[in-house]
Amino acid sequence: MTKRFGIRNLALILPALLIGLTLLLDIFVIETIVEPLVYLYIALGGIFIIYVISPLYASRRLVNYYWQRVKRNRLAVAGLGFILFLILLAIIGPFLTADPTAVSFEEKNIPPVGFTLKESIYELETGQFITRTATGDWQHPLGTDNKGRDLLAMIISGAGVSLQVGLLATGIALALGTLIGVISAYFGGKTDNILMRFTDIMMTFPFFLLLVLIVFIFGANLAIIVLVIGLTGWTGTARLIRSETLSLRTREFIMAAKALGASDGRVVLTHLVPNVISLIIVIATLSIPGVIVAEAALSFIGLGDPAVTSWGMVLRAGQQTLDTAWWVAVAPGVMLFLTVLAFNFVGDGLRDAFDPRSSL
Amino acid sequence: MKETILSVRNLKTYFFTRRGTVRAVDDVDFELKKGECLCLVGESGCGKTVTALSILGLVDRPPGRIVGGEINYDGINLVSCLPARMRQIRGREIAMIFQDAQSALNPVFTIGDQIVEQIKLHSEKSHRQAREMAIDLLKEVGIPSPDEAASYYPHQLSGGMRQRAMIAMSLSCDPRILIADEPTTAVDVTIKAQILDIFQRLKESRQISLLFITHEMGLVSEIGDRVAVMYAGKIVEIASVTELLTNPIFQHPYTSSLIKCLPGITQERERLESIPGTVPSLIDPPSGCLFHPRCAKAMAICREKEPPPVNVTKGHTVFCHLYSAQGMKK
Amino acid sequence: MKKTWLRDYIIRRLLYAIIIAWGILTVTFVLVRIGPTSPADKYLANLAARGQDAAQVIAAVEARYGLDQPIYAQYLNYIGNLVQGDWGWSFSTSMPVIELIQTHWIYSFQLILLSSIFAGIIGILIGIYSAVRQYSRTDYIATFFSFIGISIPNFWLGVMLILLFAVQFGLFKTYYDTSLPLFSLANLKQLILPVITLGTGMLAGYTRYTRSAMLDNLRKEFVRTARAKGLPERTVIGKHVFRNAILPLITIIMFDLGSIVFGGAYLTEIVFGIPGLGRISFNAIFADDYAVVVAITLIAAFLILMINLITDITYTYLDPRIRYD
Amino acid sequence: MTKLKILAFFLVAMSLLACSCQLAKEASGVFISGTSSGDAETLNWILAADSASFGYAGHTVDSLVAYDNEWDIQLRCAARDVEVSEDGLVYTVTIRNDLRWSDGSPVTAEDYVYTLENLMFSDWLNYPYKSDWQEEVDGETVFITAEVVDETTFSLTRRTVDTEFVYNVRTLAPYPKYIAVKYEGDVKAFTEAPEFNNLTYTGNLGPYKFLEWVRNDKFVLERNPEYYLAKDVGAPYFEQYTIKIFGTAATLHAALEAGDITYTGIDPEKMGKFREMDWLNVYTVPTRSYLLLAYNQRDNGWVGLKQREVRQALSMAIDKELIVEQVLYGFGEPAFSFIPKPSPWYMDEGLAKYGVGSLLDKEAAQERLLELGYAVKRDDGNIEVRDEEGRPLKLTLVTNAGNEVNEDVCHLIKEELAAIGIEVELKFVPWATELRKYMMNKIPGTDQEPRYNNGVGAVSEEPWDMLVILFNTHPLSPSGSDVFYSTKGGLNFWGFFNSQVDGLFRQAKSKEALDEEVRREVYAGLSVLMSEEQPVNFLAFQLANVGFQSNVRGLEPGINMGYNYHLWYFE
Repeated sequence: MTKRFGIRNLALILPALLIGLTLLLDIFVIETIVEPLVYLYIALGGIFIIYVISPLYASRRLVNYYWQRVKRNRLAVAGLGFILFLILLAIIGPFLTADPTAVSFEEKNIPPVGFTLKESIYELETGQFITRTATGDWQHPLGTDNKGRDLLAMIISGAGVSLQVGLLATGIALALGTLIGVISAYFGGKTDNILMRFTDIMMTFPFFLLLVLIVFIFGANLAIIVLVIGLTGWTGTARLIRSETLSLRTREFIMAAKALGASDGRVVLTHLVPNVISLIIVIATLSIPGVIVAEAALSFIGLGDPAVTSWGMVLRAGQQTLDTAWWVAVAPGVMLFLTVLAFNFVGDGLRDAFDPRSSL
Repeated sequence: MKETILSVRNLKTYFFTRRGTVRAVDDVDFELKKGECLCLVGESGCGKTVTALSILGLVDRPPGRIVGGEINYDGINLVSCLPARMRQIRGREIAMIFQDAQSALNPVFTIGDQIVEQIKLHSEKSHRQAREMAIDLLKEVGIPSPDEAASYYPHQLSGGMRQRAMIAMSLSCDPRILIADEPTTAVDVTIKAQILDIFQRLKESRQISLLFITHEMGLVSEIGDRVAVMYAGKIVEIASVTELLTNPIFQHPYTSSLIKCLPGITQERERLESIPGTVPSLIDPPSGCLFHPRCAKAMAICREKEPPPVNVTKGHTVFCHLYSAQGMKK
Repeated sequence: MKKTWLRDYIIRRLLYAIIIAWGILTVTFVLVRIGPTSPADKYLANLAARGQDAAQVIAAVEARYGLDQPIYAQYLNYIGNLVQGDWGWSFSTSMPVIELIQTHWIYSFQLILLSSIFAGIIGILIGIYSAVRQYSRTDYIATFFSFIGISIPNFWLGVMLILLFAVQFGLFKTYYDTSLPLFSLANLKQLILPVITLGTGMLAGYTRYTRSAMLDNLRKEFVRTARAKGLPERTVIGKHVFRNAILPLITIIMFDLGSIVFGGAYLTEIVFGIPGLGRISFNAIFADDYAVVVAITLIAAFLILMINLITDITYTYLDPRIRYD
Repeated sequence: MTKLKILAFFLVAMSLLACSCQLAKEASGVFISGTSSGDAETLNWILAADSASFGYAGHTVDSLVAYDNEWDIQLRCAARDVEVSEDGLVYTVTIRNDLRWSDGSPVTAEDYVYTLENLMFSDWLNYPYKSDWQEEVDGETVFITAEVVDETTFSLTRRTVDTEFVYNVRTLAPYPKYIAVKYEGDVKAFTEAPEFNNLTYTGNLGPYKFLEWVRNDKFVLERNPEYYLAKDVGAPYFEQYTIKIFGTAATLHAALEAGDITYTGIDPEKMGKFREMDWLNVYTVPTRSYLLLAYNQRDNGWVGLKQREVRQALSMAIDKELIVEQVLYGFGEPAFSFIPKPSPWYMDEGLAKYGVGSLLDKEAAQERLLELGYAVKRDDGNIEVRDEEGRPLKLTLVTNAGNEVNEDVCHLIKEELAAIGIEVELKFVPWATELRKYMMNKIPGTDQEPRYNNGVGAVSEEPWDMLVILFNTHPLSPSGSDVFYSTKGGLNFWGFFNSQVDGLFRQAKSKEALDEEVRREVYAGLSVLMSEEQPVNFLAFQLANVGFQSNVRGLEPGINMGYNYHLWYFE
């Protein structure tokens, strides 16, 4: 018991230290600004270790049991496989492919491998239109866009962006939502009332409008997009976690912990939160696709971070050239679709696995 | 000799699950006679409810299915009869009362509406007539201020009142057979007595045939004419109540233990513990007599061979090697 | 007895709605007005070609719309006008905000209404069928397609539909024609693609929600009672099970509605060129037209609150067990 | 023979008959012009700053004159061209006498003078473009004066000569005095005036009358049968003229392809596809805009850029034909002058044509940088470009995010400069950010109001070295470009200060330049000087592509294609 608390405390202190260190480095040593996202990564990584990895490790057998249940759902396994593939792609891919922003006007509108495209091009010297045939080759497996950028590289870069936004924003939203939900349920009474009214207000805000408004005002920056989605998207989580915690609050082990004189903070953080972890995991998997689509939609209407190549931006560019270079819009659309589908499959599988009622 | 109104022959209802086939009702045979009350007794999970549901064709399918046997009612075999005919029989000719009225009544409709629905389904009555009739029925089952109660939702009634409403609903089409599935389990002792009283009255006033399912031997003596004891999907003993209770010589050991643990009213709680062990798995049942692992009088043959029916006296059949020819030999 | 507590409840919720609306108004107003951009930005861009003194023109324009006053004064002024029923003047579209909203709400409304009806009816029917035939082939197919429907980004679907049905097959106009009468077949026809675009995700969602809500209730005891009464299966499912399943469904559908209005509907409006409130509000954001932004946010929030209230009230009629305190 | 004659006569008669039928064209159909750029802000055009607003209102109220594709004057509301006095100070305008407001009252010189004096020059209205009507006298900015001469004549008097002020005068359009007086002095009332916001006053002043405006959707005009210019020929020939707004360029193009709209501009990239559609007529026409690469010669740009030779070297390294070919898909021309090619003042002679031919030479560019000390020669003979401190040269190139042409040009310039060893960092920022953080400047440490040109010593908030921007200029009045290139020019954000250029601009506006020959010479000199000085690198003039449904007749493709649009008709 004490040993585990040690690990927990360490895991709590470590990210805090790291953040502090990065901040110091940021201010005094490194000249270039450290991406705000880095702080988010460290903070959320710490929370992730304390509240997801550590309890999961502590109850390996239960995890194994659930894994056996999930494994029966073939769609969920396929979805999980796809997500892992995507993560791998996002991490390793950039080292294997060209720079996604590298423009090469000599190589524009090359179709994917196996396709041939005839296009009519205006020739400057003669003032005539000439017909050019472009054939896809393995240099650009998915072809190129109208600026000659490699579509595969863009897709891989977009995978990274989508996953980052999806994971980070969901991470923030879940951390906030869980905290508010648990606190609200645990303390009840006035605290509950205030927090839930606040949740109501947040829920009443038209989410996408707010998102567009803030991104427009404060600039299209990935960190801002992540923060806004994260800071506004916790309401549903808070409610679900609250009702789950309400049923836990009166259970014996909580009573016992309180009777042993544990502080409220300790009860909340070490007893309540870990016990709603299965619910959190399900909510996480099911809300990531929404976040990914929201970011893509933002980029699609031209409010994406211009510094990164995201699927939404490729889609936006691609839909302008649908008639001349269809693959540019198809590739990110399909990837977006598959990613969302995969997360939905996994989320659904997890929910069924955690649901004691489902017999499977 | 009274006329048989319902006869169940070799009824087999199995549930096909991932883990294997559950033989919930396996080769069950009995008859229900006009105007009598047959009690189906046994521990929970031994197939009483499934038997009742099989009669009405209400076994969930999948996973359940009637795989064999006949249920003869009024000259037709309910197992193979057309769904449309079956619907006419349900509620109108054979009605059923469920164990827990709280969940058996639809929470979003008023009591009155639920009764009216059934009346209108099986008759040509107008809504108003049906409603008047529903109120009369509620009155008959002893609900105070029935016209008000008719507009109550189930959750607004007490447990006993709900059960009465349930009974009123089942009686609404004046059925020939009433199946009552543990109607008194979910209510407390005083209510229980009142409800039994209702049944008693019904039997007399309506000449209804009653299939009364219960796990309490005590109720049997109060209401039953005949009794069928079920264990693990099979009937182990059928006899008239008086025979069974007064002639303990030929009792099935299971029946004996059921009777033995018949409470003094106060010891209700210990009832189940007094039979050692639990009902066996119906997926992988023991060989021979299903009761032998728990039976104090088990013999070698019990492990090997299924006991045949033994007619110990007229109308008293026991499925036990203690009384079978083979068992006697040893 | 019921009526009184319900009335008290509604009054309490309405008061509460006003407070929330005020909060939202303030937040939105401050957000729009503290931003680094100004309505004069458009002028700046044009100035580059006409050689004007930027600062002077910005000052002039800001003075024209009263944007040169301190922000608290603008805020109080705005609130004051609002209380008197004046929603202000939209300087990016040159008409009173209220008139702007009156002209355009119908385009959003019909889109959302038709999509909801389309998705609601079909989704619920498929969901019911799927639940009744759980684990059948139809169920698997429906479940699979509902996954696809949930996962397909609707703006992408819209673009694809236009490309295929309007351009390639020429079955529809490529844009939404506002000159057609609202209640005409032609208008209905031109809404087919937008409704499919917006409705597919909703439909898939409703299918899944309905299926699981139906499954939850199909296992319940009262279903057996209904069958034991001799009711035909249609009545058992359609009346007894569905009446119970619809309760959680309503919450989810109503909740969805709120997010759809300013999420999917906006993107659908953009793709199909429908001049609904979504497009109006987003254009207003880009033009720093705070009067419109605040007004539409406010209306949207109020609508969401009203939807919640209506949900609650509907609930009390559908689920007699509910009582709000 | 006679038979033949009769036949010939008959044929001639027939054709004449056909002609006359042709003349009596009947108004029919709806002309739908599609656009994917934003909606107008207001029909109360005097308050507007966006071009869409002027465009919308312009369909209902003509200006004094219009220009055809050869820049020849086509009279509109003016009875004859604006007359300029010998000394270049007095401008006399005579308007037609058959112009009517909607209530039937005549449009008079009084209305024009009122529009200028009481509206545009007023303090309360804040007319955004008032500086078009201002001049600098003794260090003070004052308005010109307007005076009614008679019913149809008014005069404008300047105190300083501006040779190209006449082009301003020609654009003038009136507000109805009889309505405007009701709102005078109250900007709120004026802004919200229903007459102005619904264009109910326009009488016979334009070919079309306002019918309906659904915001963010469409602007609908109906035929004005009273139109002063064409009522006798039955023009205009469209029952309705609609401007339809699309959410995306993709749906806009799809609508043209599907025949849902009559006309729209076509992206150069899509020309290959659209010209093959036989139900469409596509035309390529010149435009007034040119792309340029600004060099930051202020203190927060790379110091080398202050040197003319360095700018020349950089310009030498950037292939303009490549830009035209790759970015504009061939629909453009390399630019070397601040005067756009379709301008009557454009002169090719003597221009230093950096970026094409012999002045496109990457090696020479490196050599030149080496001479200037911004490069080192390695042992193997390769030249490496360095900054003033000997580090590899790294420059920042800024443009507005979302403008694809500008972004593409930046990408291409990055490639071109990389070829001579200069690393370019691209920064694509929102338009407002570009304006405020990069273009506007002030002297650090002072509480100056940021402007585009706060003189020597002023710098922008964010440092930058190069910036790609598209300029839309008036081809007829190149002297207006002094705002960009003269020391005091209000839009000289890149900080190019050259007294010779200042002098020539002053000369172009001076009294002697009233003589067009003199002016032509001044412009020739200025063009040559600027092409040498390279205050900015003029990159390319753009060509536009437009597509019409093939049943539209009466089109005259050219830079001012719409000048006769009231005579267009459906076949």
